[in-house]
Amino acid sequence: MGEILIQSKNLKKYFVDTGGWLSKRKNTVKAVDNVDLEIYQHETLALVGESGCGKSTLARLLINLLEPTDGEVCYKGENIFSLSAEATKQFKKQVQFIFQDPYACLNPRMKVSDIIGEPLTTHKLANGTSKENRVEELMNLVGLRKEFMNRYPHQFSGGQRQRIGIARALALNPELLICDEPVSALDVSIQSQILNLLKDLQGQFGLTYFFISHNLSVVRYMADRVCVMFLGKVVELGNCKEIFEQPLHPYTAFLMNAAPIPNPRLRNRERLLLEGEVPSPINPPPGCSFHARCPYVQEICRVEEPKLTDRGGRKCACHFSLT
Amino acid sequence: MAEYSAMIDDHTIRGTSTPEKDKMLEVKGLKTYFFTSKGVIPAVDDISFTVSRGRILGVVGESGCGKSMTALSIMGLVPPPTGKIVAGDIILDGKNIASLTEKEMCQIRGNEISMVFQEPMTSLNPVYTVGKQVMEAAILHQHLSKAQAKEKTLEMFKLVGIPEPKKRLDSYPHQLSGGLRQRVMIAMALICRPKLLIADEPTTALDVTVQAQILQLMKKLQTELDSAIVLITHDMGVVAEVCDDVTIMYAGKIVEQANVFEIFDNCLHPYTAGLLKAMPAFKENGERLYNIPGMLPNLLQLPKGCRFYPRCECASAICAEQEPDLVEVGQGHFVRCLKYRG
Amino acid sequence: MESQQQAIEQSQYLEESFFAELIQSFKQNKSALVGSIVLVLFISAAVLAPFIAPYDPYNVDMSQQFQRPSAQYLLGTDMFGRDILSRIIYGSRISLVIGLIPTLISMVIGTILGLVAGYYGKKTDYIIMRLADIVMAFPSLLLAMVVMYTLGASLLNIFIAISMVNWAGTARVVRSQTLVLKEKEFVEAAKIMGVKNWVILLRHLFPNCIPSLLVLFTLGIPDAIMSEATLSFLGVGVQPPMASWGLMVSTGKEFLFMAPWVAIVPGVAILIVALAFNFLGDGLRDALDPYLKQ
Amino acid sequence: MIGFIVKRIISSIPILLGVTLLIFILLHIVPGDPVTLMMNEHVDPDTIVRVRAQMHLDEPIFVQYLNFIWDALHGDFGVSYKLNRSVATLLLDAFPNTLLLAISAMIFSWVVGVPAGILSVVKKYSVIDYFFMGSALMGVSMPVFWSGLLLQYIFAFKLGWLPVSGFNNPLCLIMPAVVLGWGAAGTIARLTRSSLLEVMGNDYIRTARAKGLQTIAVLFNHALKNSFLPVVTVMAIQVASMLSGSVITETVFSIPGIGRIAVNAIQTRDLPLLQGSILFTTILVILGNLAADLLYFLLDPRIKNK
Repeated sequence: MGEILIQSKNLKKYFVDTGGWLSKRKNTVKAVDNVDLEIYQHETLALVGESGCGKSTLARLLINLLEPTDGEVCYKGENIFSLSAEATKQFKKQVQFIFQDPYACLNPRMKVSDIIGEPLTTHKLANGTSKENRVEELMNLVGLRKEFMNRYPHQFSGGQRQRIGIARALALNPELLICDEPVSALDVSIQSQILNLLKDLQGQFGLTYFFISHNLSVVRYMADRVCVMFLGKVVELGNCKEIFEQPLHPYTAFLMNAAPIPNPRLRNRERLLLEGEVPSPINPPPGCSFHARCPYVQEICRVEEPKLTDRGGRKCACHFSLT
Repeated sequence: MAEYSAMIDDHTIRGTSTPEKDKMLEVKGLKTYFFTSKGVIPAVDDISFTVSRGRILGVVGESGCGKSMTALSIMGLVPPPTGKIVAGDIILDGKNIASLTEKEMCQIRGNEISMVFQEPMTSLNPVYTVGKQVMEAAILHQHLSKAQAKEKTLEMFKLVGIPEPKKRLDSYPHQLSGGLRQRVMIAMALICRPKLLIADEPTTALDVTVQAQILQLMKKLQTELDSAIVLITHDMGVVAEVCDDVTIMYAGKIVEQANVFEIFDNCLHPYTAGLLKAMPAFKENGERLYNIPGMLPNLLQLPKGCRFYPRCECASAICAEQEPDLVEVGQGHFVRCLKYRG
Repeated sequence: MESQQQAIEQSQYLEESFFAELIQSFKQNKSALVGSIVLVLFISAAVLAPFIAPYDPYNVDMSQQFQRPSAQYLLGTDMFGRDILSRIIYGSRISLVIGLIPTLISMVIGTILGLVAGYYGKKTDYIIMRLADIVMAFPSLLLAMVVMYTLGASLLNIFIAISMVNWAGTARVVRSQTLVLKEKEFVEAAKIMGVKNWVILLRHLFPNCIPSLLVLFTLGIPDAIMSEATLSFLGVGVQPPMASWGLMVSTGKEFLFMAPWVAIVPGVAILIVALAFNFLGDGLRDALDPYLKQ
Repeated sequence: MIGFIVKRIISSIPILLGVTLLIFILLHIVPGDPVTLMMNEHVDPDTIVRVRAQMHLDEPIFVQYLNFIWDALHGDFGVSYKLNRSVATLLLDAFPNTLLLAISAMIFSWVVGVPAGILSVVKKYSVIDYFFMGSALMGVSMPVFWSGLLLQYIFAFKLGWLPVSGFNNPLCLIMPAVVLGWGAAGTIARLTRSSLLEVMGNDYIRTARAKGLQTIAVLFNHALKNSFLPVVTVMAIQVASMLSGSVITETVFSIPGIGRIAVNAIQTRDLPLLQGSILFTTILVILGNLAADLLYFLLDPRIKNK
């Protein structure tokens, strides 16, 4: 494993809704609660979890799009929230983002060449012919024909739009790409094209991916390491293969178990299904956040919050262990 | 932890031949076109299939392949004025419902056929309680009194596994989670014990753990209610979990049709094969995924010949010229590809 | 294989540009087409007034007082024997100017304030929106009347009065659009790249507001024309002897039962022009619908 | 619920203060001295100074404003320069007339506008639809003062069915109410139509149809309540435009209401009267907006249960 590229330390993001003045209500959503995470150079770290678990918030904290309530994010050892203006500019060149919705992530009023070229003009790296050349190069890289340069986003299909988004993200030669559900809005046949493209680009440029997805088979295919989140907390973190084959945290196990398997002969397998719904992240109960749904719950789980501890090369936040 | 038992349960593999009396729904040569200012869009183009009592048919395809429009055509809900069913028979339990008037169709909808939609968040009316919305169908079709309908709704809520069903009757949709709303939708669809249930991507908008619950519920209800289910999905994983028969659609046409084991073990159409090969679930990390090159064709400008040929790896010159027919290659296994024309 | 693929890719999603689509949709919308034609006539009348008006609009000739519409005076004459048609043609200049300039001014003010309020939020938003609330809470006609009362009746003051009242509506619409747009991922993408805030406002948010601004502008013009006519009718707008349509109705109302055409005809002019703008605005709204809802 | 109402009322206060301040500033930057305007030209300067002091016009403008607010809170809006009567009495005398006119116009606009909008949806793209939408657009495009004159000419002069003007029998109310309500009816009809059409495109409408409800039942049971939210808001805001629009209607039909007082006050440069009548109308408008919010709150359970 390479060097640590980016690292979060005790990172917290709470959203407080006081309901305005004259209201006694005070809701705190602990979207990201005390997350310690490191991403190594050239690896793909996948983040899985269900809706509302704080995946997107965490991604937006890592890229300095949101201010944390507490904690820090260190990029190459420096806290990104206390950088000078110049250093922030450098940071913004090195970390880029790929969005979930290929329709909302491109400005419908801009031409493709302007969309892909915007990072270049913003950082004054190219203009005129040099910009055009670079845009052509990038379009070629992601498999778009350069004749499409003067078209508007609505003239493209979902998959092509996602390619435009990737080209834009690559324009500044970043080191880290944060991919927020990059294929979940795409059709199956297009999904595989984009996943292959992402793999190719990683090999070609030595990129590091922080890959967010709720699709477990995509994660299994893409990731080196996996991080499982539940209600704003990391519950398990470790090598992808190990986590899939031998989950330690009960929530991870349920998650893996719930995913449909594309083999009709396995349909009557014995499976454990979680009861109830994904709990609301508003005012979570004390103790382990999973205790209300956990079938192995013990007294201690209701009182004491489990720490994320090392379990033979992996980390797990459970008072017990499934093995 | 749960071991995946690779056992084949005998009773899950049922015969493929369908006795006439068990045919619940038969769609024959259905064509639904959209007449827009830019041209005619053949959204559903000559679709035929059969669903039997107690079985789940999976209709699979990517966005724009016409699977949802097939469902709406069966329901008689093709959006006017541009959309129109131009040909075909829809035979429900021996009665052709394609020729019914709107008024007659209203007595079938929600009563003999009902439907569950993809977005549980937007499919319930935000200004009425869910109890009221579920009761409505029972009052309409079974002419129950309000109290009886309420009783029945409560019963349905219990059946679909809604916790605290009594309290939930008076909840508004925004007070429920996505999973609960989808259960409400299912209760609403099943309250009149329909002969046919159409579920259009019922789990796509839900989380994985909730999706598993809903699929489990559908399987349970299918055995209990003995109705036929058409499940529309893009996810082969979901198909493998619950469907008995599978119909694969591409650009408005059926390209392959067989029972679920045939599809997974022995698929014949290059598109079906491509769909399966493109799934990352079958690949180890590091292996390259299979790509179906290109993208879905524009239905306004369909290629001559086979609709899949521009993306097909096995295409030969004739594929660009001649449109293949759907032919039966094995018992109950149909393929639309010139490779198999006999 | 490769060429086949290119063939589909090129044929697909080749929709026309924004304006080509607009024209296409206008061709199918007859009322919008009629509206546009009427407006072209109206604008040419205003521009070419001295060349097409049959008489001098200010020429008093008491011998020709209250002539019914005839071949000589197509729309009759008023109490001073002035030709009503000529006065209407000259009056179109006032209506055109009043329709365009204050609407434009209030759109510019409203757009800037709406963008800023929506994008920066918090206190800025609060202050701007309360100001808009205050203006909106005013009965707009009374506010305009007060402005005219204070500053005196003149064309410039009508501009001020109408602009002061109308910016708030635009600001509200632009703000609510900005609130939706700024949550869009393309704005996030720009922030991630390090694009400056004012560049985001200018390059990403403003262009996406243009379709609704276009609709607002078209529908704001007849409102402004109507406001001027109303103010003039009440005697606090354009002053005689200038030919304003509202003023013509006002002076004609004294002779309503004797010579109805004096009061009725200028009103028909207002109605036709307002109707034409409304047709056009509705047509634009329908045509731009996909852009308004994105 | 009560908390919500209290909150809304409290949040109207800054608006009211802003409005009064704006009126006050606007009216007090008038060139020329109100007292000179009010008095005869031949009054000796001493009297002018005395009257100025009596009316507190010699104090700084901010103090004048505070005085004005303080008095207004006690129901004292000053004395009219020209009519020499308390502004409050003048307004209270005129208010019932304006209210009667506005209510009749409102009833007219609802009774005509809402069914027209619904019918246009039921018979979408038919002759009925085009007729209603055409008339609605006419209503929006017609200047009130002109349509008033037109009706007077046709129904009073030519046909002799209705009195030309005045306010002494119920027949007098018909024309002003129609004139004032027509534009509002047009807006309501157009909004009802577009809002209904938009709601009809929602997923839950498809659900209702899938349940087997007929189109009419879907429209009335499922779409109407939802589509009414924006319509109700606009209706309440229209109360405002009717109260200010009544200025013209009252002028054309010689109805002794608030609007005519305001116009007279402007024409005679009667400052306290103008100030009072605008403030009065504005309060009514703010109350209208408040009512809209409350109605919205009652109709939409998503807000109520938040």
